[in-house]
Amino acid sequence: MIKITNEDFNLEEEFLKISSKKNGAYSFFLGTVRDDILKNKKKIDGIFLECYQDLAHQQLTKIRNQAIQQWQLTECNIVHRIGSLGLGEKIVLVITSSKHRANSISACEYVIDNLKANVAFWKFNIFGENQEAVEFKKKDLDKFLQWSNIVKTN
Amino acid sequence: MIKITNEDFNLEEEFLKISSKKNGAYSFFLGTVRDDILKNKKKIDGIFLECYQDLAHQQLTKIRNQAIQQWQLTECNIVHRIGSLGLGEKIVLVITSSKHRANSISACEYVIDNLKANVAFWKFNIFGENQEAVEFKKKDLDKFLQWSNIVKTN
Amino acid sequence: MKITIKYFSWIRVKLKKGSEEFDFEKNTSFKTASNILIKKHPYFKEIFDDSSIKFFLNLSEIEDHEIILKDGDVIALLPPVTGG
Amino acid sequence: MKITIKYFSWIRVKLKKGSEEFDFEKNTSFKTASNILIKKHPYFKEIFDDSSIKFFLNLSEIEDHEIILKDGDVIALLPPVTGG
Repeated sequence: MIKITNEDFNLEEEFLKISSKKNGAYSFFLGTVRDDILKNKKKIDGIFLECYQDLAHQQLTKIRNQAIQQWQLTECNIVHRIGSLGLGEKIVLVITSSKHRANSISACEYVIDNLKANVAFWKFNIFGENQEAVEFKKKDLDKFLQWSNIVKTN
Repeated sequence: MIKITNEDFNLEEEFLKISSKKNGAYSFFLGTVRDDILKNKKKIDGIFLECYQDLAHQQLTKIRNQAIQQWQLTECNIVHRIGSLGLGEKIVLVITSSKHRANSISACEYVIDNLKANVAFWKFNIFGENQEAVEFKKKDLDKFLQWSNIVKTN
Repeated sequence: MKITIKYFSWIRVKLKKGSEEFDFEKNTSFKTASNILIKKHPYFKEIFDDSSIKFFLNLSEIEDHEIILKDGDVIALLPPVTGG
Repeated sequence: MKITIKYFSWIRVKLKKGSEEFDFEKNTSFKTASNILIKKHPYFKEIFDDSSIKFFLNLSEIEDHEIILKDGDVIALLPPVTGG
């Protein structure tokens, strides 16, 4: 299941949605708003998340299907928040489940790496009344491209 | 924090224990009781988990410290249940947190791989009134030994 | 024919709007449409010259800029993504 | 001197107890103690001959079987672990 939402989510509830006796392993990646210190020493007050929802939903569905097929997952849920988020708040959750642990762990990392490099979300740092678009990190693209030996990445 | 317990745990509560604005990334591995079909087609009714608590606590503390140092984690919590568990129940939880995601993800996998291969827990499959010790999986040792290039594994 | 253009991230901020509707003649290609836009509104030059920006037509990335647009099409201008 | 031996997993099941206390003479080594146990109780032979079993003395793995035991020491016999 793919969910793009303004609302906070609860990890136990998200787990229960995909919990099944068939699984022995669940991997979670949770991204949160880091109390970052930027180059110019200005601290952010929070972030704003923009999304092209129709496209992001389509892109996440494709990534989810790839991950399920590649690692024989029993499930893969992705939740991504949009709108204004305060420091420490949850941004994104990836949960993968499988019979054995290696599959859920690799798949979870693949999904978040792919999402970071390719899915139609944009982050803005909030400073008081101002918003500054966060710059794309080439590191995120490089990390994703490392998967090209394992998964067909386009 | 290391916890060896008879009690179930809640993922959101475990997250809140280590949640901090300094983190941007949390990785979780959750192991559960799989509704396994064994070779002889007998289905298990649950498992029993035995532990040498003093030793397991010491071993997990060492693994936790290694992971924190190797991957500059802000936190690493490990919860492992003991006693009788039904199908689908939670067995083990590893949570790692860090500023950036690659560190928390690698550390989480390291901790569970090390735990599986080395920490003083023993699993029994329950069939009605009978318990059968689960056999050690060489695969688990091999998986752990792959870390020896990265972490000092003894 | 009516074409909707959606703006995201710094493009949305720069143009101060999330989307805009434009009228083009039938059988206009994406390339022709972008040239018309650049002539009409010089701020489009920076966008269409920026190799980091991806162009999507109805949720598919535009590979061939000669593709012919149809009435009701939705084009999206996407700066590099920064979610997760 | 009193030495406690703790049994785990299939050893505990086989011996039908989780631990046992034995009396040895002062300055007995782990090796000597295990030979004494094998003579006394033949079921120890399988255990001390099994290379997959690890022996711990007061929470540290025994590397040198000539190590001298002290009164109150706790030895643990650990089959390969299967937790997680």
